[in-house]
Amino acid sequence: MRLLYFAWVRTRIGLAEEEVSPPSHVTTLGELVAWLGTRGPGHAAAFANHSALRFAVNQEYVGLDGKISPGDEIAVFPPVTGGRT
Amino acid sequence: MRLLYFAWVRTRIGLAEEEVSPPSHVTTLGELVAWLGTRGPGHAAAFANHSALRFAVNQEYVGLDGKISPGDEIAVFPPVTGGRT
Amino acid sequence: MIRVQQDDFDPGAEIARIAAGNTRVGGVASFVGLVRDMAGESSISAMTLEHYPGMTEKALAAIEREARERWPLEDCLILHRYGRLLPGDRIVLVVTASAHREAAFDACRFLMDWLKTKAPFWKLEETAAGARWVAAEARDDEAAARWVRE
Amino acid sequence: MIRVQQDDFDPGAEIARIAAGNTRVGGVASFVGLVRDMAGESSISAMTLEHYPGMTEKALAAIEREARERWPLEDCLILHRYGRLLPGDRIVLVVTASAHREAAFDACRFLMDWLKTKAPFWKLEETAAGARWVAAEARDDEAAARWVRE
Repeated sequence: MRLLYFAWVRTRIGLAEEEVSPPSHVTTLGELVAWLGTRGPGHAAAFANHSALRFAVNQEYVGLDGKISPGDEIAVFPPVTGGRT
Repeated sequence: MRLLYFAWVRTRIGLAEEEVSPPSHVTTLGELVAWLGTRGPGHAAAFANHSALRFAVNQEYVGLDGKISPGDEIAVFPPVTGGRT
Repeated sequence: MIRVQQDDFDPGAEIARIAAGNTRVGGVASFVGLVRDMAGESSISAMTLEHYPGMTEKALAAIEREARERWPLEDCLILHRYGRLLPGDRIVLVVTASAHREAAFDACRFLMDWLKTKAPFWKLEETAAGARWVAAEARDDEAAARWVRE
Repeated sequence: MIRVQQDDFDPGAEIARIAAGNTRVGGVASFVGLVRDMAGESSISAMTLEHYPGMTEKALAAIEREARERWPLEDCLILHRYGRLLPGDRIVLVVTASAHREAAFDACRFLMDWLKTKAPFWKLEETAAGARWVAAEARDDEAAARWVRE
């Protein structure tokens, strides 16, 4: 399962992407995020507040209850910022 | 008093402008238009329907009750047509 | 700024100029009006824009002042052509620059709506059936009325 | 059409291209977003736009499809840059072409509003106090929400 991190999620974790193999009981994004939070202090900090995060599975926005599969490309990032204009 | 005609008012009268000296009892645009309508068949046709006309006195929109003076530049034209876009 | 001219214009040059050197500008909205080849069922071969020199400039300047009073614009341009134009030719350009996109969009649309009902331009369309003066459209009055403040 | 690129673009060329040879087009609305030198009280020296390659293109294409379903557009362009930009640099261009100005204006604004909340871009601002990720704005969500259909 390929994970991609963007913006401050990326800088907090210190990785732009990583390949992970979560245990088989991890079947939703919410479960994945909980599991990822145990991988280290950077991960714990990045995943502490779910409400500050957005997710995409195979490049489509998905909520925390979204199902995930081993071959998926999963992205975690803050709300998008078209910015101040 | 200088009169300017635009669009179909101009083509119907057959003049782009003319200098006129209306009688002294003509003091409003409405009175002027009534008087102008007697100047010939083209004028009569152009001024027959007041509601189809708009007026400017010294380049400012004015209604039929607007006052006029001998030195004024008075324009008569259809409603403006920014057009179909 | 307002300009009334017979010659064509370059929208890209005007858009670039309006923001040039002003880094307070966050958004530039613009609108280019073009001569279409159809009006209802009729094919248009050309269109002549008549205007009232002198009053046109005054009316456009008044519309610009109104927009600047209503929105925080860094700059604004109204450019309108007159004379005989062919399908595909540019007629009008409105450009608005502001720190924020809402002001730029609102002012740009306001300027176009008011322009259409307040600037002394009249269109003569040439069709296979002859030339005809375009009638005012209720739709344009309604669009302009949206901006009337109580 | 959508384009995601690091390089600058030429708004005038894109505006001209979108109407070229299509005399059904009566109006071209456009918006150019630029890097401002201020964000609130802070002076900005540069801004880096990070995006999600692949998903960005998908999201922009979906936004374009939505606009084309809602309005009768002759053509439409969304062009977004990424990478490090300086104050005054162009960031984004949206151009819409339609027979009528209402559709062109509405679609242009819709595209900008949805872009700001749906396209996966993140802004890192560089200020004297260091670099910081720009937070999402409730105002942008509200602007996008205007276009949600029941």
